[in-house]
Order: sequence, then structure tokens, then C-alpha cells
Amino acid sequence: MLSIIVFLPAIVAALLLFVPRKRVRLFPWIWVATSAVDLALIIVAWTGYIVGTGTGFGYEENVRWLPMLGSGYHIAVDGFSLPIVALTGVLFLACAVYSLREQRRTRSWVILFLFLQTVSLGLFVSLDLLVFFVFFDLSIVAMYFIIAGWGHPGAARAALQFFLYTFVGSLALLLGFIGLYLASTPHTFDMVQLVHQDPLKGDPVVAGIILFAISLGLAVKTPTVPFHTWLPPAHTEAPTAGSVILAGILLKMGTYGFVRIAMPILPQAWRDYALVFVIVGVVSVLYGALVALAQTNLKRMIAYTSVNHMGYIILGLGAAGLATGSNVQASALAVSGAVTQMVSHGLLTGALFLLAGVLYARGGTYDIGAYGGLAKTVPVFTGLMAVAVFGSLGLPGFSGFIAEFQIFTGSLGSAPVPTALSVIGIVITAALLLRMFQRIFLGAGQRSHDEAPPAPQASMKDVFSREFFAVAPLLALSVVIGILPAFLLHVIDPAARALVALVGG
Amino acid sequence: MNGMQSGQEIDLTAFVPEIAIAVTAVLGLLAGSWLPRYRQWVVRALALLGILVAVIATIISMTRAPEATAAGSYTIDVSLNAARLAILVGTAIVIGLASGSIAAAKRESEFHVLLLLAALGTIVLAGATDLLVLAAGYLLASVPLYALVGFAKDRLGTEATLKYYLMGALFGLLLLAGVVLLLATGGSTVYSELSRSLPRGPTAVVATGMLMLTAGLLFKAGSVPAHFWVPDAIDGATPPIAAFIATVPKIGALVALFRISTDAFANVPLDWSLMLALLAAATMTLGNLAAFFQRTVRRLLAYSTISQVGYLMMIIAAYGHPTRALPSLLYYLLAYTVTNLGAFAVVAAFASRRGVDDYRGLFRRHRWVALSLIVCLLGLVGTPPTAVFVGKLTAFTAALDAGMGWLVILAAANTVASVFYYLRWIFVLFQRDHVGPEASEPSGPTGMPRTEAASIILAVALGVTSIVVGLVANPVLELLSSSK
Amino acid sequence: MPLVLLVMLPAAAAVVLLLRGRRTDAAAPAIAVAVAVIDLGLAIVAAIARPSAEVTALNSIPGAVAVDGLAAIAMVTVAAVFLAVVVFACGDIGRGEARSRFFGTMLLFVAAMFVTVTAVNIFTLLAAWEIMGATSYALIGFWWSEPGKARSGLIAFITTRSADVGMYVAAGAALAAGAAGLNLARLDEVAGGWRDIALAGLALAALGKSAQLPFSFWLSHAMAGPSPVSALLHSAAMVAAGGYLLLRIEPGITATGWLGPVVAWIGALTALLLGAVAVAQRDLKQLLAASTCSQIGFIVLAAGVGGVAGGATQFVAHAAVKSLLFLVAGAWLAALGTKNLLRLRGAARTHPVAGITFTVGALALGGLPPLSIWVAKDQILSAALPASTALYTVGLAAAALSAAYSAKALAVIWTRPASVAPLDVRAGRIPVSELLPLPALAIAATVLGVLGVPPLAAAWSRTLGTPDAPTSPPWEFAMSATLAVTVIVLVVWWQHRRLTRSDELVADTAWLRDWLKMEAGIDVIVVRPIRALSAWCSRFDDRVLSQAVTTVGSAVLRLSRVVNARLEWAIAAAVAFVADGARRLATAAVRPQTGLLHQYYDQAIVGMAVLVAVFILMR
Amino acid sequence: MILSLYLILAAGLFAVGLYGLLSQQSIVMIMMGIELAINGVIVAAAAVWYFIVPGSPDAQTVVLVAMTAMAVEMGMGFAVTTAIFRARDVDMVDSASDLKG
Repeated sequence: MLSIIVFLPAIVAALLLFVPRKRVRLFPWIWVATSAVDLALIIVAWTGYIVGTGTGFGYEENVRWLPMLGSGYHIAVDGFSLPIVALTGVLFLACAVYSLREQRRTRSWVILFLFLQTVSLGLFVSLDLLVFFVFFDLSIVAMYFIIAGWGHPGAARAALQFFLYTFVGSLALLLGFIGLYLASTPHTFDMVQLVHQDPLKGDPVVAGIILFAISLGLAVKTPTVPFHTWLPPAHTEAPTAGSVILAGILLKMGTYGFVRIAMPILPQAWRDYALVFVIVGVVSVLYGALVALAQTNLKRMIAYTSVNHMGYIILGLGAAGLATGSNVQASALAVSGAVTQMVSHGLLTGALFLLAGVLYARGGTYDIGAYGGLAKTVPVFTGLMAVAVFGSLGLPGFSGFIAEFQIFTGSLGSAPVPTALSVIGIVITAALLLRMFQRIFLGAGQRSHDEAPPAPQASMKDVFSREFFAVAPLLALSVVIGILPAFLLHVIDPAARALVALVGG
Repeated sequence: MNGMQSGQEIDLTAFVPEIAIAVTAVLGLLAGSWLPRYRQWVVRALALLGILVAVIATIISMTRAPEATAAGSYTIDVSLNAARLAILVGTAIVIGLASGSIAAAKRESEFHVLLLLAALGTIVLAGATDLLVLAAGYLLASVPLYALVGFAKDRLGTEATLKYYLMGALFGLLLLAGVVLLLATGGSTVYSELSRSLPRGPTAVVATGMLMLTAGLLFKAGSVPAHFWVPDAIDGATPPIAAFIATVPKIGALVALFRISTDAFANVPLDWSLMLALLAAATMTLGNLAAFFQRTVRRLLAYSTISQVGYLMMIIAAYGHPTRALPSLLYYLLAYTVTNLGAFAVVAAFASRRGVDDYRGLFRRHRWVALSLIVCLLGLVGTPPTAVFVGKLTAFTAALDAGMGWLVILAAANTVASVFYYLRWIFVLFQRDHVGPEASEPSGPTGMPRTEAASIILAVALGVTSIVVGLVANPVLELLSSSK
Repeated sequence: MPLVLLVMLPAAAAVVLLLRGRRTDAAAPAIAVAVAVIDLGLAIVAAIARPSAEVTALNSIPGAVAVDGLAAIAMVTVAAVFLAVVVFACGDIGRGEARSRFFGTMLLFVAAMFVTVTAVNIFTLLAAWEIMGATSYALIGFWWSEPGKARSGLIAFITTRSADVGMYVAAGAALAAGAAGLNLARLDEVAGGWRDIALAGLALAALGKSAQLPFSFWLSHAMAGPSPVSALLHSAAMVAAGGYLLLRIEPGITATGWLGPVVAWIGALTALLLGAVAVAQRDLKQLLAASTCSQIGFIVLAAGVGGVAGGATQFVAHAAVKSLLFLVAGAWLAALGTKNLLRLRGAARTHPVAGITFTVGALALGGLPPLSIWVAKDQILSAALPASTALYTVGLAAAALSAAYSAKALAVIWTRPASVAPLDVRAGRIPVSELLPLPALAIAATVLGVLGVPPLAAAWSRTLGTPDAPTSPPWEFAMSATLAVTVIVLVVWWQHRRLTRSDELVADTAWLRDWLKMEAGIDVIVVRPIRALSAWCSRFDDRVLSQAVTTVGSAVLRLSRVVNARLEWAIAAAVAFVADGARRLATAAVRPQTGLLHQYYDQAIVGMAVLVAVFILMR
Repeated sequence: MILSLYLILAAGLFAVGLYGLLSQQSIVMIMMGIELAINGVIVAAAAVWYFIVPGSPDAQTVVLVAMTAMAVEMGMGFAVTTAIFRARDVDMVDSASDLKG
């Protein structure tokens, strides 16, 4: 079941390689169909999971792949992976719908994305460090080609920077994994066994080193300050769908790695260094918000808000490590908030990037200053953007609020001052997002701007149906989570409690 | 001398592969001198047949227990068998690559004969457990290659062969000197004897002898400080030969180095492991750095092979933990053979394109070749799930296990650096859309010579193989770690 | 069930209207009115039935609403005022406008307000609270195409939200303190620092929403919105919600011990200073806005000194009065196209209905006995008196000021315009739909005073579940009453004279001049100081407070620019440095490959020699 | 005692040869140097056989191997020289330096 979900896109991609180029117009539709089927399967799996145990691992598959190296093809879903797998399905479907009109080398485009979907799904379900790493690296490769092949003029450089940066991270990750492998007896890469063994209980120094290596790898991917400098150029140069997947899925690989690997396998080390993560989180929150406030390029701005939103996740997870005594239950709230934030950020930032793409398709520039008073000409677009903006500034009724409220509430007990500081982040975020919204859409009309030639706005078309149906579902989903979060949180909660039971002091 | 008593009578069946190759070579020579030029393909077929026989024999001998034969001077065990397989398969692939350019050329038969002899020498190198056999193997593996590098007799080829030959001569000299020194201090040339007697010898002399002996192997492997020939020879030779000298001799040399380290040098009161680690570090770093700004694909691949040898030496430096190191080394060698030959196959398929930029837009016209090239290059980087990734993984594990963390960190850093130049090549493959029309291409979609079809097919096949070998790494590893 | 309907109905209607967009513009008013009527009914039902509802939201934190005495009162008030405002808006928001956006947002807003008043725990409260803020942004910036409108909305939203930070912190603190499910009612049970933090956070959020010092300035920006919006925001919803929240958590506030006085003093000072500001205003809506601050200040004061009953009375009374006044002001704005006091002169005469109702409202606002606000104020003051005399005095002064500004407004609108250039009557007919709600509100403003009459007051307190309000000594009533009356009379008389005087009356008699002496005396003794004080306060309010905020804002901007420029650059530079070093090394690494064989030889031999040396020395 | 003399002789030959192949630029001269050095090796091997491991065939074989190597490399060397001379009539290594970098 799970393997089908994971490999269906790749199989389709492989088949597409044999379809003659004449049929290229079919490709986007095939992609849409595939993603839809995959999503349907995921939903089936979700329901099955709830109907079944509802806790622990479901749909477990464990095939001996490299017993010599104590590694196997071990996959399953649990409260952490299931929501993100679902998110993956949704976002890829949205991208598929959005790129129905993709003209440039459609064939490779579709194949790459299908491949990337398999890679992402595989990473989120893998319970084996090597399998995780394999997918982790392949995701970098695929994204490199997407950025380099379809990006804006400066893409080559940005792509290379992205690749080198994240590749360094992945190697640090690999070294950390090897360290875990050598530390465990019997030697194994299997996460479940490693959690069971807790190999480095007695050796804080080595545990610290390994945690550092792993965290470095994940932090680059997440990204947290100060490893985030690859993100803005990558986003700015990447094609729209690429940015969506990059922000919505690939960034989650980092944070997911923390809850899946770093915390449960190295609980003691996590406790010892939790404060570091809390501080890194807070810095990312405030720094990201401040820098985003100064941006004039829409995509850069959204990219920096990603840094800010990821910061909340790190903060929550770090606080879970600091929790003691009565706060442990609270930290369960923080962890589930962190996971919720992953989903929420995926949906909302995905929507924001899609809308940015729509804007670029109209105006030909991401420069905020080049627009003004668009609400007159493109009401529907304006409405969508307004919803996305309010959602991602954490307004109640959207998923973002559910996530951030849980994180703040759960973290404050364990880390009062950092949390209080990071709450300020939501004010700054609100200010900058609304400022952006007002400059582009509200006001008398477009202001004359020196650098950027004013975008053609009288002739500006409102969103096409494909664009609408790519964005609207994401926002709708975010609202559903914001109003009825129970269906999501009940899945996450057991996993969060289990994790806190491991990590909580 | 107890080696003498044991295996006085030599069991020839154990040597079937070597014999098969040798016989094929002789037959090829004879046949080649009689056959008219347009029938010389017979020799090629003959060579392939001989290789096939040798491969089968090797597979059979894999089922038998390891044994030291010929007075303990030649050991047939899993490492030799793995080396045999890699070398034979590699040679076969090279023959395939050459089939296009060499077909019906005059002296085709000599080409194949020389190739077979070089392969034979390399096998001997891999199996030798006696310094003399090692020296003989060295000569047999080197001399034919000198001829092959200059086979085209063109301006660059002759220069390449000149440099290759002179470097080889120098390091052969050093190897002989080393043999004599070790013989003088150890009183024997058999590894098992040496491992017992060397520790008692005068350390300085032993150290000198060890290094001089190793120098020869370093030359074959193309490692610092004997790496100077690698870029020039690979650049000057024809692509098939370049593929051969960049891949096959290294197998024998590295296996021999591992063997001599474990069997002969293990007990010497010197930090041999650290010595090898330093050599590995120097080699991988220099190879990567030098590759950074190479403009022609052959030199780029040449330097990348140097860096790969560095990673392999990292495993050898961990010879103290053979249970982990040996399978890793052999697996890495297999993976490296497949992947590297795959990359060279692409080069052979498009021999007209020397510069990296000539590959602009390849993805457009030859999707499959381009894909397999990408696979191979990313494989050389060590991207999963290609074979080299598993190799690198085991290599890192072995080195960490041997407590050489610094070396692993350095290797990781080097891997990152290597990404830079591999990606530069890969990126060019897609670049066509940024530059103008297809007219700017050296060879249009149809303009590609028919004769290179073999190389193209091989390239794709090798790309696929290097992924498959990565995915089914486990049985291979189990096979390789069955002994020791 | 009625509770759920009460919230869901407007919410659902809002969603429909907002999603359909302009297509439902025609139907929007009708829908809104219908919903408002039903809601009023539901509110009354709920107020009697006292239902409660709960949905599972977060793990261990439900979204829960329930109706207790305070909530019941607030609900009914909100529903009533909302109905009035919506009816008014049918006329005020013309056909051309994006009606469905307007009414949709209004409905969303009121739904949020209902949740706010009935929220059981901080989670529910915060959710509704923030939605209220966001919708207020949308409402204030309703005319987004006009420059500055959206900005005003932004300032309002951001200011209130930065105060809401307190509420987030409060939620965390409450959870850390172990208040089960962040229950508001349980806050006073838990002990220790967490409780104090939680309550302080809540109080901060409340003060921000209710535009108390030092947050007051956003309220004057909120005037950018349409009049119905101002009416709703200032009377019963947004601003009042802050006071309401303080009343709700009053037990906790008193439990902390230190928080009570702080809150009380903030309230009292706001009442005083903003009252003075109001007096100085020349713009009717601005005047009303400032007066809102000061009136809510009394509620805050009540919460600080534990006078929940008085606070609640003030809440209700002020809701009626202020919505009335704003609606009238809006009506005039629509009809006469101005809200400038001087140009509104005599408006009451040209529009009698509006004028009379306005008068009633203004008198009530001025604290004229026995109108509603007088009663409320006295309840509060008598609660403040035992707490501290100083507080009481300040409150009294504030009351006097409120008398003053109401009187000023009254005098202006009633003074017959100067004969020359009368503002033409036919210029603005006020549509019936706008007049409709006024009388009802006026009556409410009048009669709500009965809540203070002892028997009813007792029932009132029981409803609220608070101890009976301390009955203050008779002299207190007497004094406040006389104070209010005197001030009103004096100011009206003086203002009226001023207006008439400044028009004509060229020649005047000595005894009149004597009057003038008296007038001068009053001028010197009372008016000048008030003027000066108010002028200073308004300057302070404009310059210092809002300036402070703008400076903070710009400072943040500057900081962010610096961060963006310097740090980003530094990190990038570090990466670049590494890359550059690698480049150098790379070029160096190729150098040995000279192509000259004898140099290869030399290098190789030297290398071997070095290796041998190293190897030997290494052991 | 005598051994050391032989060894000194061998070392001398080796050193001279090494000097030759390092100092010379003409291919033929370099080959001469190599040959000299190999001769040194042969002498050393013979001495080792005679004085250290008499009776063992190893040392003798070394001598044989060394001589073979000498012969083979000689032949190879002249082949290469003629080849490059034909290709670009030079016989100095420093004039064949197209492949570099």
C-alpha cells in the first residue's frame, strides 16, 4: 500500500520516458491524474490509519535491503509522517494543476516533478536512516535540475549555491548517521531499533558531536539562521512550482528530520542542547521577520517569512527538550503545534508562492513597488491573496493560528523569555504582510516607481481557472484545519505524546 | 621457505582465467598476422570469447576455498576473484568501446592482444603474494599500455605515451629497488615470510624499501606522488584506451596494495596506516582541486579518477579492520569500474567533443546517454542510490571505524568540492535553451557517426548497471566478505 | 443550541456574502437585518437560558463558550446595538458601495464579538479576539481606494495586535500554571507568578483593545471607517470588549493584589486626559472618539477597584449612548457632508429628530442625572471611593470633563446658525432607515438608569454574581449630580453665548459687559485651564503617543534594513570567502602539471624522498 | 665487509643513474640513467644473494627479473623515441609539452 503511494509517480514518470514527444500535450494531464490518484490513495491510507490503531506505526513494510550494513527498506506512517505525506500529495496536485500550461520542455518538467514527488513521499515514510538519506539527497538533485533548468535568468548560480549548501548539509547528516550506526550494537541504520537501543545513552560527548552533525544537516535544509542564505536566491530564481515544492515540502524535510531522527534517537543529547535550539529558533523567528520587513521583492519576502515560520517549529521542539515536570504535557502541545506548523506553512506558503507566480505572469516582476491598487482590476486574485496573507500572519480560523498558538502555549512554560520574544514575531509578520498587500492591491492606483517599469495593470487579467483551482484548495484546507483542527490533531497527538515521553525530562 | 614445500606442484586449474587470457593473446597474435584486415573482427570475437571463458572460470573458482599456490607466491581468494571479474569485465567493455574506432583499422589484432596482455598483468598484480610476481605483473601490466597509449601514433598520443613510459620506467626502477631492499632486510620475497622477518630488520631500510615498493603500485594506481602521468596520458590517448588506463590498472594496483599491507607490512613497527592515510588525503584533495577548472572532459575525468583513488586509499589505510575494509574496497572497486567506464563510454561515444562546453544540449538530442552520464557523474559524486554511494558509505564507515575521523571529514569536504565540477558538466547538458539554435552543435542528431552506436549502448547500459549494483549492493557485499 | 446559532448564523451569512462578492450587493442589507433581528432574539433567549457549548479544538483545550450573567448582559447589548447599526447602515452604505463586503465583514465581526463575550477559556477568547481585530481592519479600510484609509486600518490592527501579544503569553502562562484548559474562571484559583503573568497579559491585551493609555491614538485613526463601523466599534464591540474582558477577569485581578490599582489608575487617567482631549476637539467624530476612551476608562477603573456591577452598567449605558451619538453624527455627515462642529452649528434645528435624540444621548453622556451614565458613573465612583480617595477625585474630574464636552457639542448643534449663509436644509434629508434606530437608542440611553435604583441594582448584582455595589453616601450622589449639572449648564450657556457673540452683537450693554466680567471670570477660572489642559493633552496625544509609535515603527524598519544589509552581506561574504579560497587552491593544484617531464621527475623524486623521511621520522 | 663494498658500488650506480635521469632532458640520456640505476639494483641483488640469502632462489630470480625489465624497457623506450621522433621530430622531453594543466 505505502510503497504504491510512494512509487506510483516514479513509475508513471518512467513510463512517460517512452512516450513520444509528439504526445507532449498530454503530459500535464497525466501528471494531474497521477497526483490525484496518489492523493486519493493517501486519503484512503489516512482513513485506514484512523480506523485502525490510530497510534504507532501503520502500513509498516520492512524489506531487507542491505542487511550487511544493518539497513533495510523500512517504511511506515505514523502521526508525524501521515500529515506531511498528505501535505505532499496536496501540494504536488496543486503544482500539477498550476503547471497545466507549462510550455518549456514540458516532458522533462513533468517527469522531474513526478520523480520528486516519489522522493519526497519516500523520505517522509522512511524509517531507515539510509533510506532517509537516499531520498534526502535525491530531493536535492531533483530540485537542482528544476531550479537550474526552468528558473529565472540568475538560476544557474542560485541552483549551484542551493546544491552545494544543502549537499554539505547532507554529508554532515551522513556522517552523523554513520556515527549512530557505529555506536549501535548490533550495528543498524534502522530508526526504530536505534530508538529502542538509545545507543549513546552513556556517552554524552559523542552524542553531542553526532547531534551536532545531524542538526547541521537538518538546519541547513530547514533552514535556520545562519544557514538560510541559500534560500532567498533559490526561491527568487526558481520557477513558481519549484518554489512551492521547495518551500512546502523540501523545507519540511529538515524539521521532520528533527522530530523523526534527532529527538527520539538522541533524547539525552537533545535535552542537553535544547537551549541552543530554542535560541536558534527565536533568532530565526525575529531575524526572519525583520529581514522580510525590509524586502521589496515579493518572493524574497515570502522566503524570509519561511525562515520566520520555520523558527517557530525549532522553538517548539527545543522547548520540548527543556520541559520538565508539569511542563512535559505542555511540551506535547508544542510538538503537535510544530507538526501542525509544518502542514500549515506548506499550505499557506505554497499558496503565497503560487500567487506570486500569478502576479509575475501578469506584471513580469516581483518588485512590490511596481504595483498598486490592483484590487480594482483583479478582485478574485486580490481576495485569494488577502486570504493567504491573513492566513500566514496567523489569524485565527486558519491553520497557522492553530499551529502557532500551540507552539507558544506549549513552549512558554519551559522557555518563558524566548517564547515571549518570539511572539513579537507575529506582530512584525502581520505588519509586513499587510504592508505588502496594501502596496500591491490597495490604494488609489499604481505608484510610479523608479527602478521597476510599472507593470501593465489596466490590461491585467484576473486569475485563470487553473490558477484558481491550484490555490483555492490550499487555502480552503488551511481554513478547515483552522476551524476543525481535531481531525488533524488527533492523528498527531499520540505521536507527539510518545516523542515527549522519550525526550521530556 | 615453507611455501616451497606447500604447493610444489602447481594446480593449473586454479589458473584457468589467467591461462585463458594468455592463450587468447597468443592465438590472437597468430591469427592477426594471417587474417586479412577486413576479417580482423575475428580477433575481437576471439578476445571476447577468451574473456568469457576467463569470467566463467573465475565464477567457478569463487566457489572454492581460498588457497595459496605456486609456492605461496600467488593467492587465489575472494579479492583476486573480485579483481579478476572487475578487470575482465572492464577489458571487455573497453573492447566494446573501441569496436567503433578500431574496427578494420590495421593492427586491430595487436590492439586486442596488447589489451589482453595488460589485463593479464593487472590480474597477476592483484593476485601476487610474492614480490617477484608483483614485479613481473608490474612489467606485464605496464609495457603493453605504453604501446596502446601511443597506438594512434599522432602528435598527442606519442607525447602521452612518452610521459607514461618514462614515469613508468622510473617507478618500475623504484619498485625493483624496493624489492631488493626488502629482500635484503627480510631475507625473502614471499609476503608471509616478510611479515615475520621484516619487523626484525633495520627500520630505516625497511621503511625505505616499503615506500619504494609501494611507489610502483602508486604509479599504477595513479596516486600522489606518482599521478603526473594520469591527466596527460588520458588526455592524449584515444578514448577507449583512456578509459582502460583510467580504470583497469588501478584495480590490480589497489588490491595488491591492500594485500601487501595486510600480509607483509602489518607487523612492521611503523605507522603504515597513517602513511597510507596521508597519501589518500593528498591524493583526493589534489585530484579534486586540480579538476576544478578543467575545460576538457578528459582531463576533468582524469583528475576525478585521481580523487577517486584517494577515497579508495582511504579504505586501504583502514586495512587494520579487514572485515570491514576488504569488502568495502572490493565493492568500491567494482562500483568504480562500472561508473567510471560509463562516464568514459560517453566520452568515447562523442570523441569529437573535447571541451566541457561541447556537451551543451546533449540532453536534448541523446536523452538516454545524457541521463546515464548524469547518473555516472552523480555516482562519482557519491549520490545515492548509485553503486559508488554504497562504496563511499562503506568507505567512510571503515575509516571511521579505524579511528580516522579527520580523514573522513576531509573526504566529505572533498566530495562537496567535487560536486562543483561534476555539476558544471551536468548543467551544460541542459544549457542548449539558453544558447542559440541547434546549428551551433558539432554533430547534429543524425550527424552522429553510426559506428559509435556500440559506445552509446554501453554508456546507457553502464549507467543502468551502476544504479542496479547500488540497489542490490547487499548480495555483492556478502559475496565479497565471505572470506577473511 | 441558541448560542451556537447565535454565532453560526452571522458567520454563515458572512461567508456567503463574502464569497459571492458583488453579486449579492442587492440582497446584502436585507440579509444582514434579518440576521441581526434573529440574533437579538437568540441573544435574549440565550441570556435567559444560559446555555453553553463546547467543541474539541486542540488536545485538552476545547473551544468552549458559555453564558453567565455578565455575558448575558453583554450579548443582549451587542445584539441590540448591532441591530440598530445595521438598520442605520442600510441607509448609510449606498447602492453603489460594495455592500456585501461591508455587511459580510460586519456580520463576521459581530460573530467574533459574540464568541468573545461568551468565551470560556483563553484559547476561544484569543481566537475571537484576533478575528475581531482583523475584521476591524477590513472595516476601517472599507474605502481602501482612498489614500490613507487602509493605512488607518493597519495602524489600528497592528496596535491592538501588539497588545494581543499579552494574550498569547497569558495563554502560555495559564497552561504552565495548570489552569485546566486555560479556563478564564479558574485563573484566580491557581497561585504564583504564572497567574500574575497570565492576568497581566490579559490586562495588557484588554487595555490595547479598549484604547486606554498609552494605546489611545489608534481610536482616532479608526474614525477613517464608515460611521456605522465607528458606531459599532466604539459603543458595544471592539473598544468595549477590552473593558468587558477586564470585568470578566476581575476576580483574578483582585487576586493578584497589585494589578488592581494599576488597572484602576490607567482607567482613571485615561478617563481624565482623554476627556480633556475630547473637550478640545473641533470635529464631532473625533470628540466622540476621545470621549469613548474616557468613558471606557470608567469601566476599566471599575474593573480595577472591583466594581463589576457599576462597570457592567457603564458598559450597557455607554453602548446605547455612544452608538446613538455616532449614528447621529454619521447621519449628519452623510446629510450635510461635514463633521466639523462649527459647520454643524444648528444642525439639531434643521434635523429635529436627530437633534433631539442626539441631545438625549449627549446629556446622558454628560452624566446628567438621572440618565443612565450618571447612575453607572456613580456606582463606579462609589466603588472607587473606598479604594482610594485620589482615584475617586480623578474620576470625578473626568466626569466633569465628560459633562463639559457633551455640553459643548450640545451648544453647538442647538445654537441657531448665523442668519447669513444658513446651511441649506434641503441639502441633506436623512433617510428614514437612518432615523429609525435613533429613538429606540435614545430611550435606552434614558431609562437604563433604573439599573442603579436600589431594588433593581440588587437584582443586577445578583445577575452578575457579584456582591452588591456599596451604596455610597448621599452627599456623593448630590455632589456628582450638582457637578454634572453645573458644568453642563455653564458650558452650554458659555458656548452658546460665544457662538452668538462671535457672530454679531456689535453693540452691547454694560450690564451685559458685567456679565462679561463674570464670563471672563469663568473664562479665567474654569475654561482657560480646561482649554489649556485639553490643548496640551491633545498635543500630547497627537505628538508624543502617536509619535512614539511612529518612531518605534520607523526604528524597527531601520533596524531591519541594517540587518538585511550588513548581516546578510556578512554571511554571504563568508561563503564567498570559502569559495574564493577553494578557487585559489584549485589554480595552485594545477600548477605542478607543467607538461614538462623532467619537472614531473623532479617532483616525483622529491615527493618520494619527503615521504621516506616523514615515514621514518613518523614512528 | 665485502658486502658493504658491493652495496656501495650498487648505491653508487643507482645514484649516478638517478642523477642522470633527473638532470638530462634527452630521452635517450634519461633511458641511460634508468639503465644505470637498474644495474645498481642488479648488483645489489647479486650481493644480497651471495652474502645474505645464499641458496635461496629468490635473489637470483630478482636478478633475472631486473635484467628482463632492463631489456623490455630498453626496447620499449626506443620504440617510443622513434614514434615521437616520427610524430614531431624531437627527442627532447621538454619539447613535448602540449599536454599540461
